[in-house]
Amino acid sequence: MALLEVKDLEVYYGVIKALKNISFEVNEGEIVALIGANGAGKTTTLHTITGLLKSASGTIQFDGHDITKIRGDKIVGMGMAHVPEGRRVFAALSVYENLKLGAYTRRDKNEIDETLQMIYKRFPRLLERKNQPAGTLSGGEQQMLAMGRALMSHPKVIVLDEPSMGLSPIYVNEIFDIIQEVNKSGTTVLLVEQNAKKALSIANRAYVLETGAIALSGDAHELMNNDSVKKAYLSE
Amino acid sequence: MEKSMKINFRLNKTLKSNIITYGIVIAAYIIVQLLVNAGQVSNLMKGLLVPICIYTIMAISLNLTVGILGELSLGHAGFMCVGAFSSALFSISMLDAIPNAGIRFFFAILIGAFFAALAGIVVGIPVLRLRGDYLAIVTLAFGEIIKNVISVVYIGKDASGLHFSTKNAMALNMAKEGTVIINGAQGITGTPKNSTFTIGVILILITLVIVLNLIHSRSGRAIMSVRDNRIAAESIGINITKYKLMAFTISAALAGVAGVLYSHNLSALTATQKNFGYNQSIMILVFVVLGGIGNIRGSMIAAVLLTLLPELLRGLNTYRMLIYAIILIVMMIFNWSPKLIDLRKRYFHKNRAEKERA
Amino acid sequence: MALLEIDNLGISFGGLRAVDNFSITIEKGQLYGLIGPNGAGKTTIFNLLTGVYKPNTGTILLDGENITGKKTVDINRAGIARTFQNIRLFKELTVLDNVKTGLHNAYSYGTVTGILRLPKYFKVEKEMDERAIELLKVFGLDEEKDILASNLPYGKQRKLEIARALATGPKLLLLDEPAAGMNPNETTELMDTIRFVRDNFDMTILLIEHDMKLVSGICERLTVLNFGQVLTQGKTADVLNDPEVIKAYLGE
Amino acid sequence: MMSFISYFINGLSLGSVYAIIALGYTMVYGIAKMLNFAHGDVIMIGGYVVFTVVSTMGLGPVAGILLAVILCTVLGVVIEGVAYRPLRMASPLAVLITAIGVSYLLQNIALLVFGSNPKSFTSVVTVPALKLLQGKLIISGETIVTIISCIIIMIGLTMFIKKTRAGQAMLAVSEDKGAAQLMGINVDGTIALTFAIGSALAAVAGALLCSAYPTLTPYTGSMPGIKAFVAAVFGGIGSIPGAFIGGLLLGVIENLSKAYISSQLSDAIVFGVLIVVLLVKPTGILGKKINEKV
Amino acid sequence: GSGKTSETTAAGEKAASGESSGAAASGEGSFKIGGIGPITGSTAIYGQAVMRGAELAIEEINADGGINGAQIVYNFQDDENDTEKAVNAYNTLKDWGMQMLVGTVTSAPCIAVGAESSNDNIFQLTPSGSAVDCAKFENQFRVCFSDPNQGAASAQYIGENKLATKVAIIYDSSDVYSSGIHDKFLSEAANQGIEIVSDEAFTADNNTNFSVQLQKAQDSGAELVFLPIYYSQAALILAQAKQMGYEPQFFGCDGLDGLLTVENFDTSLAENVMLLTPFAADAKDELTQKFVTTFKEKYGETPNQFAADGYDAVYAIKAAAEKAAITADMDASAICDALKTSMTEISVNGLTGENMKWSKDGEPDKAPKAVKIVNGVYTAM
Ligand SMILES: Nc1ncnc2c1ncn2[C@@H]1O[C@H](COP(=O)(O)OP(=O)(O)OP(=O)(O)O)[C@@H](O)[C@H]1O
Ligand SMILES: Nc1ncnc2c1ncn2[C@@H]1O[C@H](COP(=O)(O)OP(=O)(O)OP(=O)(O)O)[C@@H](O)[C@H]1O
Ligand SMILES: [Mg+2]
Ligand SMILES: [Mg+2]
Repeated sequence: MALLEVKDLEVYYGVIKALKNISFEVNEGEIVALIGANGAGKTTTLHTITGLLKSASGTIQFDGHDITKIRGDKIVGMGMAHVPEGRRVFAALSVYENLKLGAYTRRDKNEIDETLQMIYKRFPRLLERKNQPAGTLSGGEQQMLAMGRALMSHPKVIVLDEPSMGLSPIYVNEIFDIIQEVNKSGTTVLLVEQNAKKALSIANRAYVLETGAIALSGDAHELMNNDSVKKAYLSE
Repeated sequence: MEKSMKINFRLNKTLKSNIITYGIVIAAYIIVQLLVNAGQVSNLMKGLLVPICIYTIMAISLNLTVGILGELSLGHAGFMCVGAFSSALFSISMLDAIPNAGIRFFFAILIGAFFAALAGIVVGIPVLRLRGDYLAIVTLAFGEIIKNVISVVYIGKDASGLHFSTKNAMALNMAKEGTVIINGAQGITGTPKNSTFTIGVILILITLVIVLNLIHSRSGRAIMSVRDNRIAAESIGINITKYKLMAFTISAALAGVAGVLYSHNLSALTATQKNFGYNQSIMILVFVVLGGIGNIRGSMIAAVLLTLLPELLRGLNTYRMLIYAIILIVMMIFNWSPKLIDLRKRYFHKNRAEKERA
Repeated sequence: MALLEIDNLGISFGGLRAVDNFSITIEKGQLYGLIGPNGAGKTTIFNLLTGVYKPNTGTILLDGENITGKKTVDINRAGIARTFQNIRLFKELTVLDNVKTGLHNAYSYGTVTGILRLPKYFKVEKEMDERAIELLKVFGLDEEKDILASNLPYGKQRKLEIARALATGPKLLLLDEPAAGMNPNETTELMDTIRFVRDNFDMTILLIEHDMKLVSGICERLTVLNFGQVLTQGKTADVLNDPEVIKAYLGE
Repeated sequence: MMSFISYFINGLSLGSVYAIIALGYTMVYGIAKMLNFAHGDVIMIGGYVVFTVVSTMGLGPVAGILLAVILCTVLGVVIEGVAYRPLRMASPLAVLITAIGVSYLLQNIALLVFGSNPKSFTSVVTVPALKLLQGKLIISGETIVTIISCIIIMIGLTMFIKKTRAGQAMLAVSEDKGAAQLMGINVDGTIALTFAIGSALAAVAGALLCSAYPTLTPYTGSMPGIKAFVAAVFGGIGSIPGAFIGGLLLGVIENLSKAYISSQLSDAIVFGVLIVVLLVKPTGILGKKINEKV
Repeated sequence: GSGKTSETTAAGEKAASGESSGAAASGEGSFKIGGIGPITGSTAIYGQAVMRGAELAIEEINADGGINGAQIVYNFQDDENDTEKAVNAYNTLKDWGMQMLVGTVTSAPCIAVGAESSNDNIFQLTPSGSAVDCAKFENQFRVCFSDPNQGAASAQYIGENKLATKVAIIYDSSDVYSSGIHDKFLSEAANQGIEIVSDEAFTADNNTNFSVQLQKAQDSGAELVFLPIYYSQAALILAQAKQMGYEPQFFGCDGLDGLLTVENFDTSLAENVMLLTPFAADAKDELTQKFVTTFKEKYGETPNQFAADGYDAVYAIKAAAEKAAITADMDASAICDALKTSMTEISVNGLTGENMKWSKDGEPDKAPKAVKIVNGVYTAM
């Protein structure tokens, strides 16, 4: 059975139907990419999965549990982390405090510390700016913090909303390396990206979202060679 | 060709909404007048007509500060207080000089608006640098200061002119035949009762014209841009201080006008917590929030309803304020709860869809 | 003739020297790129240029006029307009009104004229509407003119921000990561628009961007910033092949 | 000089009462980011509970305070759950207005239950007054207890927020509720906890307020509530030591201006000083200035 | 306590139902008397006291056969001590068909309502509106003393009895009643050879901490502290003075009445306090004792001076009505014209004075009693 399974999801903003009967699944150990144009509903999908939004109908199964009606914080406790769109770091808190909050669901001090060191190693800038209020970090630095903070929970599944946005080219590569690394160490990844090329290159499978519905799905490499995908999302 | 049609259409849309707003006021006025002439209106309701006008103007005026300028003011009743006292002082001291009540009242309105605007500038210049809750607390403080200061002011009039003191009536050192006009905490008594429903409605309409036309003008856009994003507004060359101050001052002047109506409706005027203190300021904020922040028409309706409500609950005697509080809470939740808003929207949407299908 | 001359600009935050000894000259009509690793100080330079921060050292000359340390409002009136890395629209205003707000200083009538709806009001408002729609057309936003800005999708919000900045009639336009959050197709479209603006509005443009396709596609010259200091400056192709730049910024 | 010291000390007594109320205010204000105008009325309810237990039922003051703390905590959580929670994602102004409604509600319930006549409150403090300089300077037991309680509460709250998970969760919730939820924080639970603590403090404040100024009416809490709110802003919104210092300062300024300028205008002067302070330091005495990153 | 609680609530309900039954019974044979005062809000104690005092009187009168054979229906409206709400309350009563008004309780609302009632020519007798202008118009009378009257009487009493030469004042500068007495006291004190050594105020927003005012009085060497204020603040002042170890002579007016009945009040604090008051709940006369007992039974509280004023107001109306022989079917204006004259012709033995008479300008003629609190009870002086 899939680790994360979304079935017939419908979500509204007021009267606007943002998601129309979306179904997809993410298997344990996979990297699954979700691509689509501006306003297609990618962020909405992720928000619904982690409980920031409530669905009107449909079900979401995670790790064998139905999480459709479960409170968002409990979903996180079950092992799902989310790097949100717009980064949403705690602006007044220091980088260190932000990271500590990432590990809120964990108890073991030593393990937390281990993860922290691991994150500092991957993002040396965060170590350097440990005590700076997160709100004064540069855009890219905040993106790193958001990523690091999510990793602090040592999740089973990590859900990433445009993690490469605002990062310099060198860091874009770095971040995709990190995603792959995280995935190798056992974390399943659900990835939303505008940089479809990069996303498809590291993903196992992918779904294409168009105006709130799944338009295409399949093996990532196959999709990369799909003509319509090429035309619409890869600009080739 | 097509372009200009579109522009016209847009203007028409705001125009339409404005016309509805004016229309509601005028229709309400006509209906009430007809009912009054037919003898269908109780004394209580007749007595409430002017207060309703007063609070409607207050609600519109505060909505300019809270909804359009986007700053929280908890001292709006202070401006009303300034308008009330300055105009009452004027009217009483001019009772003989200007015997025509209409002309005297006209000037009283201007005087009230002027002094309230002045207070608005005096408070606004230093204070508008502050933001959010800090501004709120300072406006609250200002309202309390005005109230506190006014209740120690003594002003008297005799042959040699006006006398002023902050100690007591005797310290005015007036000639024997002099009269005390403002007697400290005892306030002003005997202000001529010039406020009428008709004048009130005219003033509401003027207030509406000022506020609605301001919103849809160049200055109004500037004010709203400051509300939506201060930094971006600066970056496109909008003088933030100027527009904040403008909105604040206009808002204060309108509150002053409401104050004039207030003081010329009752023969006893004192500055208490109840009428000009933070309680009153907050009550007016209730109108604005309940009716919809930035929604001028909504805040007018809320002002009318909430002015009537406690009077309609009179039959409940000692329970009435309790029930009033409960109704207020329930209305707030009903109006503002995101869940209920969604539910309502979807319900209406469904209804409309079904109607269209039918 | 140089439109913008910056000499020895610098600012510190606490102990951090965010920008140091930064100098640059931009000619009229140029399309200039400012790139560099995250946290290098690019946005900070925009903030210094627009008076959001006051520099500790250095001078900024715009068209020969010294604008160092001036207020944001005055700098905009002197001729610099910008967009923001994290979009800052007037969310509760319509798309059209966002642009008309940008036209605030270009068209004028008094507050009283507005309140009393004197004939001048209608005349000027009409002119503003027309001008605003003209601008919206450039960005393909004229269809959405009556929508609230906050209801636009992300990519269109970025475009609207540019339109609003242009409305102030600047000499110099600063764009902070205009392509962030856009997919490759939208980016290509945006590149065309930026070129169009430069050509048709006689605009000088300084932009920050991490999308190399856009940078190499439209920028004529580049300055690379690293740790607050200029790493290198020059023609786009040269700069992008500089091994130092590859090492610090581009990778691979 | 002698009288100055005495005015000053009396100002401290007054200020300590403001401070203890302001601590509870700041707690809710800083975390839930809402002006809880009903806080003063929870204090009043706390006062009535203590009064009923001590003066009517004849139990000891400790029992009174304990029961008040329990009841006010429950009350706070219930108010939050029923009146504020449905408006969690709405404009903060909407919650502010609802809080006004709750304030009226509590006042009118008290009016119906306890009547309008003032009740004379028996002090819960048994610490004797401190007499200095041959009895010329008296520091009352209430003042001593209030200041000590303030300090204990201040340190306790600071430690709680700094050191505990729940405290960190509160900080996160105060910044961004959605992001806090993404950290696995139970947002509703955290806010309820904040109200619980705030209301428990209100109960203690009620007992001490009524001990220092031993009269109790349904409106006892409203003016001190507003003053304490001013004190909290004075000290810097959300800053716990700020609330303490703001409260003390407010009390001292109020008393000194009464003594040396005008007893009629002391409120105006206090508010005037507040305005001046905020103009010089727009975020209050200890408030941090967070620059918005552009 | 809990027993008291339920009784208070019950009283509220009664008042509410009393009104509705009144409406039902409003046939030809009954007089409609309205009442106005604050029964919610921070001054509710005064309004509730008057409401109950008057209610008690009306019940007695009705049980006794009414006025001129007609029963009285009574309708009391809340004004929250706000001028605007008071006018609303007045209009509500007019709609109900009020023929005579007992009210309003507090001064500023009373003045505002006076302008209306004089216009409508409705008879108005305020139990406790003490500001000068509360009896400004011909149709207005009052039961209590006017503020200047009390201010002057206090100064004279202190001067004539040589109670003190150095006097301090603590008053409520935001309150009409208090500042009214204060002002007159100041001017009269000069005539009495009294030196005002300290004159300090407080306000409604700042009425719990009196340390400064007391200390100034103490430092200035005042032998007597004049308190033209209400008893709820006085209770605090006494407690705080005690804490400071300051024990001057305290002297107050009718507002201080009620001091001894504050629930849980340590009456030893009030020992030796003097006040000029027309009413004392502890007085030994039969009328007072009966009133106090019934009131306590009915409302669970000891009545204060406001309750007595309300009670007397109703009896004064009764006397005047009987004198003028008005009937229930007369309209309000006719009743007013009749009572205007008869009020000046009656003499009433009430709780707040024996042989109370009224002058044409609406002022009562009665002697204030000076009482001193000794061993926790009022003792006449
Ligand atoms: N709060 C909201 N209220 C109303 N409509 C919304 C809201 N948020 C999103 N939408 C609409 O829902 C649709 C889906 O938006 P969503 O943010 O999920 O898209 P996305 O695929 O993440 O786009 P992007 O690439 O721009 O991030 C869009 O049409 C958007 O305008
Ligand atoms: N107000 C501030 N206080 C403290 N440090 C700041 C402040 N503003 C910026 N910084 C720091 O200055 C450095 C430069 O920031 P800036 O935003 O200019 O970077 P940038 O080059 O725009 O990066 P990015 O490409 O990630 O947006 C960063 O390290 C940032 O943390
Ligand atoms: Mg998105
Ligand atoms: Mg940047």
